[in-house]
Amino acid sequence: MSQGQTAEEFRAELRDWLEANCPQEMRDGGMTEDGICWGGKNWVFTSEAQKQWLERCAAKGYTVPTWPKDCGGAALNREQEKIFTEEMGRINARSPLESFGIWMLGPALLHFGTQEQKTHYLPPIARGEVRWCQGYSEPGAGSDLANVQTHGADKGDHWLVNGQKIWTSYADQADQIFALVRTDREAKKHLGISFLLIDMEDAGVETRPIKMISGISPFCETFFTDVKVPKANIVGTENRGWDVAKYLLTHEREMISGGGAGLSGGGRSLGAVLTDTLDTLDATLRADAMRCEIDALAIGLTLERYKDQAEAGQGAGDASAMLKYMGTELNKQRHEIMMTAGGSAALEWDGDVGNRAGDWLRTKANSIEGGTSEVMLSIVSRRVLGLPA
Amino acid sequence: MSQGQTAEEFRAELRDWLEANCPQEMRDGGMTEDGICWGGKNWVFTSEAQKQWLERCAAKGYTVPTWPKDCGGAALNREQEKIFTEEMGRINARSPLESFGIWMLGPALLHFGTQEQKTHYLPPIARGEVRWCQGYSEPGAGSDLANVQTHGADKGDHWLVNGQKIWTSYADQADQIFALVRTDREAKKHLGISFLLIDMEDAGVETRPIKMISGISPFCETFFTDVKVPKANIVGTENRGWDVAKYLLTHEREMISGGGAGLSGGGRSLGAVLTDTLDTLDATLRADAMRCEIDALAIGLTLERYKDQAEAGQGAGDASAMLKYMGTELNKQRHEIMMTAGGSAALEWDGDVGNRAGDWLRTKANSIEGGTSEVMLSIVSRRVLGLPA
Amino acid sequence: MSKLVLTEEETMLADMARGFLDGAAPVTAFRKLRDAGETHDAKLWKEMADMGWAGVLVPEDAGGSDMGFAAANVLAGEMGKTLVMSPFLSTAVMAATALRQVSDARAKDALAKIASGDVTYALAIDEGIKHDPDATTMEAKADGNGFRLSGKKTFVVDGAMADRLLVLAKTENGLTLFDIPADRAGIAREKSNMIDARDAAKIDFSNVEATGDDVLGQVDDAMSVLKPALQAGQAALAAEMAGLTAGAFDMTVGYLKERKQFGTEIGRFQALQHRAAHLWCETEVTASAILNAGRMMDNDPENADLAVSLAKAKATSTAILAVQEGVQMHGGIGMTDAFDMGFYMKRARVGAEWLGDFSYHAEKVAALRGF
Amino acid sequence: MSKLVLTEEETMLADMARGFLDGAAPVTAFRKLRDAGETHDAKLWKEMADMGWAGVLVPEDAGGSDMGFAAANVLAGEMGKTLVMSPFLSTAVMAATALRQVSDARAKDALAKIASGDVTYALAIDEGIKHDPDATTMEAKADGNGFRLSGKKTFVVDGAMADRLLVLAKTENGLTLFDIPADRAGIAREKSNMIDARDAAKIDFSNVEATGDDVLGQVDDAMSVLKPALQAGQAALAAEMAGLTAGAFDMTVGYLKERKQFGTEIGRFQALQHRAAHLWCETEVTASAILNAGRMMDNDPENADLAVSLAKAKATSTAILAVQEGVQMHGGIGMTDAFDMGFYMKRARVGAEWLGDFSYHAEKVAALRGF
Repeated sequence: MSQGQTAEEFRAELRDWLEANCPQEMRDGGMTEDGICWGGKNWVFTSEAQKQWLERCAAKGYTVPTWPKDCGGAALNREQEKIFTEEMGRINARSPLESFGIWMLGPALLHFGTQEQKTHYLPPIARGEVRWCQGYSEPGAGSDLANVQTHGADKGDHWLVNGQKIWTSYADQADQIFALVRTDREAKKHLGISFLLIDMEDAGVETRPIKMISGISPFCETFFTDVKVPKANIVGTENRGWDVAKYLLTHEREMISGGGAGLSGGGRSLGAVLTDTLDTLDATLRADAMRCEIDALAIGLTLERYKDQAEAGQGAGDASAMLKYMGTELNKQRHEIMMTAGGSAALEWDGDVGNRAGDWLRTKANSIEGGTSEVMLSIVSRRVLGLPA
Repeated sequence: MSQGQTAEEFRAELRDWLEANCPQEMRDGGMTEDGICWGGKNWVFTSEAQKQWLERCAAKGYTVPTWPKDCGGAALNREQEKIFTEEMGRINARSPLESFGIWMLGPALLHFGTQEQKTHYLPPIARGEVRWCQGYSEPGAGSDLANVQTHGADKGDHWLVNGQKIWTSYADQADQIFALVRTDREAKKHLGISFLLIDMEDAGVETRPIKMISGISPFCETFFTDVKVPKANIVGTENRGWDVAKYLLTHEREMISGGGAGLSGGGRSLGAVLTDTLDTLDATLRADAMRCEIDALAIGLTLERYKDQAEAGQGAGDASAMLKYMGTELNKQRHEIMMTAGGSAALEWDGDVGNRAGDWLRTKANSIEGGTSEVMLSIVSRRVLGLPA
Repeated sequence: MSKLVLTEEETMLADMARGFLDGAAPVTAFRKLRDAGETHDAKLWKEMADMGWAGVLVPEDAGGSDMGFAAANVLAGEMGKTLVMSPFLSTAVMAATALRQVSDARAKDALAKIASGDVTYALAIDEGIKHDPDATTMEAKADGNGFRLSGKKTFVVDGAMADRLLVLAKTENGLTLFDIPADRAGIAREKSNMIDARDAAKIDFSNVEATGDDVLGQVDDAMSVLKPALQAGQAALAAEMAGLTAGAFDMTVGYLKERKQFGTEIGRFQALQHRAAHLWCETEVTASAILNAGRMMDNDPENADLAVSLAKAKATSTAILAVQEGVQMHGGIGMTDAFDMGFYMKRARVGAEWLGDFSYHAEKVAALRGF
Repeated sequence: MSKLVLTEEETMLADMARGFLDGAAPVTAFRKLRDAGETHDAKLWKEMADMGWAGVLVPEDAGGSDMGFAAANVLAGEMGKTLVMSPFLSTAVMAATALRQVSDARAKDALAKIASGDVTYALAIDEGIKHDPDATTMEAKADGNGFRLSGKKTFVVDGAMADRLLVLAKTENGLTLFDIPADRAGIAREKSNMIDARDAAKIDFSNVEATGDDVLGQVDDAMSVLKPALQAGQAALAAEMAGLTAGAFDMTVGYLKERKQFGTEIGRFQALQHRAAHLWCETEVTASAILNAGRMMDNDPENADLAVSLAKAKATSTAILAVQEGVQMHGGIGMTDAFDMGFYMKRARVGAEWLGDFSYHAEKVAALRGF
């Protein structure tokens, strides 16, 4: 695909490529927990097709289609990205790779990283060779993310890091962690934090999964004991890591808002999902499903609108809190409705309607992780509406 | 009816009396704004039947069935009162008399008044001869009811009252007003207020109706300019009027919570009201109606439960805030649903479905007057749940 | 598909409209009309026509500005903010869209008169208390070369003042849409006393004559003309309600910042903050649905059904929430007639009902989404 | 009708139950059973039987304590608070109520065994994913003097451990209820892996023999026996859910008072205060509905339908709200398996579904209220 290509030329070429390269088994749209390819050194492909699909996409830059080419992407513009999403959706293709590297660290490095950091860290992410996790929250801090106690003592060429993180998603399977570390204890809360990159195999890094109510352990506690982190492993400026974190939180919000509910890319109608298991829907269930469907469509359009605005140079800024709040609350509601429609079959772990209960319980974390709904509403209240704090 | 009567004897006797004495025209259950008899010196009966019904009930003490006999009541106990409500409901009888004297001043005098005050003020209320209104709120104070600026200067045998009240219901038609007046400007906010009884015909009392969004003017502004109020006209102790007001607010809450929604005494099913005008209800409308009906029944039972508890000596106390909040929010919702069911006919003032729009707009004040829903929730939060202020 | 951002032209149009309406038609102007019992401001409508608003959907060769549906929605939104009373929706949006479906000289002439502001229209569609064009029972009996119309229509918005009526009636093999003058013999109009203080009428048709020329489009095929018109109206009404929501919301947030109680601004109370923030989120989401409806109608009108019903349903629920919160957060003052919030609440209720209520459009969304 | 206040006896019963359960069956006991994969605590059930709980609805002449439905609800409520695992609902409430409808020696004997804690029961009613006894398709074919039962039942609560089953099946002219031992030839039970860690089973009946003596009540007339039993179960389940709600709510309010963030107790944040207060209001209103259901069943069982469906519907919506708020207000910790709130959320979901969900009972309320 060349810069001079028209949209329709791009679409035709892409369609041909997908037809030739996307394995049949990867055309089930599977975005269940089991269908996702997370990549990383320890990754075990669930099938040869999954491996092939990742490799072929990575070669074209299609795991991170909007990233620059020297960072492993395909440098698609917004219009091409829309076409890419549409064409992937048309054949129901699975995403070739998902990861915190793609969602979180990538955007941070693209914005704050040096050119050297970009070309060093991003291509392995794009190829699914290195899996990252996020180290923000700490025990007891909850929504107060800037309340960072993990400390990095300045030792000249490195920081000596001690402390503990919690809710580090899949830390037990990750190769690297990006973490907020307090590097100046004298400064004000938000001004003494640095954004550091740490290898999970470094001496002194330990991790322990946390079992959740859904029965799985997507989160861990991660402990740092005298871990040496080279000075080069910082993103952005020393003690200004909060800027990076804030920027990333915005990304995370948009991701969580749409991801779970399958809002971008024309997710399946809730009503259609319900009528899979029930012949008729009672008035209250049908009414709930209609309201939820209306909200899902409107929120999905809002995600699109914000992306279009971003391309037009208007960042979402604090309004991303709205996306996060609305998307996650909707997703919780959607799963409540699906549980009701699933009846007694949904009350079993891995019953006749799959792991519906596990998925339902998983959604309860949506409005907590990445900033609670209450924090999102406070952000809107103060920063968007200008109400007094 | 004698003290020794059994419940069934009382019921039989009452049924006979109602059969003989309740005029046919008064058996339409009419609790619309037009059907209510408010009494007072200026009252114009809408029919001879209305007058007869009031007089006959007053003679038996049935306008205030639970009040003592020397105060104009029938001294019914809780069991008899339930039977009274049931039998009135059975023949769909209108209430013979409604007034702020019955709802508000009566309970206050029965609790805080001297024996002389009780026998002086209460019988005329019971007979519908004197109509009272309430002077609590002041301009700008809003929910902060204790923020009383209306001042009573001590002049030995009387107070000289100056100031302004707002939201004085039907003050333009009332004969007397019970008002909160600041009688000690030095004391703390809640400790310098007295509860005074003032004649609306006194020199210096003026009143002006406020037109509401529903098109009617049930409220007024009331102005006091050098009004002389005799020292005898105080309920309770000087400067402790807030105790009386608080006690009355509890009564008001219970009244507002149940009154509008017709919750006590088996109000008509919302669904049945809706199917008067629509053959079938859409899923969302039917679901809303079902939820509202369930809440109405449960809140109605809660009113009953609290009355039963009161008889057993357990006052509702701060929990009355719950009744007020739940009842008024329900009533607003109920009228939203009725507006939807009324379609375009409900969008006209006095259209084919009566004054449904006016009633709907009137309900919007329910969650503001007598303490807003927000104040009610704060009361529950602090005083019932003990959350920190 | 075009992007879900306002174009530069649309932003300019909105700014221009706001500037004009703040001067010519603020809420105080609405109050004056209401107090005087007036339901139409002829001078204002003429000015709007001069600015090209009456002809927003009229082709340029018929003297219109032909700005498209998204632009019409922008104008409707700005009018909504200050409760502007005008025949914009019935005439400039719905009648014009209906007439555009027909390419004959008569229709072109009618469009020209709409664009110039010389003729106003009302749609006489509904007969029962709920919007339901398919349930039409009014008959247009064949009579020689023409028809005789008999029956009753209700909730005809702008029906008391309109010069012409688009009337939906049953003919032998379907429904037919007639375009007739409102003063034709046999038509009796009774103005309803509406809570939003606007024009709506009950209209009685008693053996009213209509010729074949009065038929708009084809006999027995009203919907190919009427359906696009109703969709345009539904989307513009959704936009108006979003404007109304914005108006009520701005008043409310302003009040939260300024009103003091218990010694502090009430906007400092977190419970109110979160409710206001939630409401703002709903308005943002609603805005997307409305923008999308305009884009779909302009670019892919055949497939705009879902977008339009989504917009109307979402705008309705958001507006109802906004006025409820508006009144409650203002407390007693919000309940008084002297304060404007009540106007917003009443208009929101009428807007919620007109051209299909929440349930009506939610059912359409459900059907289009397969349940 | 009796008053809507707890009697002195009921208050004492509640206090006594609380005292016992806090010692014998706190949530930690539930966790232990869950971790061990156990779904029944035989020792605990024996102790409950000794206290008269297993016989709460068994007549005194059959060795029961015969305390009535309101008392059964009190016990269910206390069990709900600490998520007590027991066959109380299936055996002591539903099976006992069914058996009481039949006055023969066999039923009396069965009741005595329930009261003594020697026999447990499960109700094999539902076949589809939603509660719907009327939709029973399982057949009991006449075979000589008896029947042959074939078909599948699902969501049979306590079905894996119960000694006996009450089985609903189609006979020639209606539905019939059978009371048979769970180990009879042809019965295959498969324990389901339930989210609330309790006993529920899928049961396959393959040509299972049943004699005329196994019929509970009359052939073709299951409902006169089953309906009161289901009602008793629905009311007691509503009471259990209200108890569960209270348990979750108390944890949540406690957390609001103790947990600090941004330098202060989170219970100081007004938005959380108002949500907690609203939830408390809902629990109060729910309590009235449950008390009323008990009173109606004890005093006017023929007319208890509305009261029971009201209680189950309201208890369901309140419990769902309570656990949602419980998890959200606890934040991340509330999502961990190590914390108890998740147990409440999962049990609330199962309680919501069992014996008719919100919609099921809302439809019943609507029907009884004329719409």
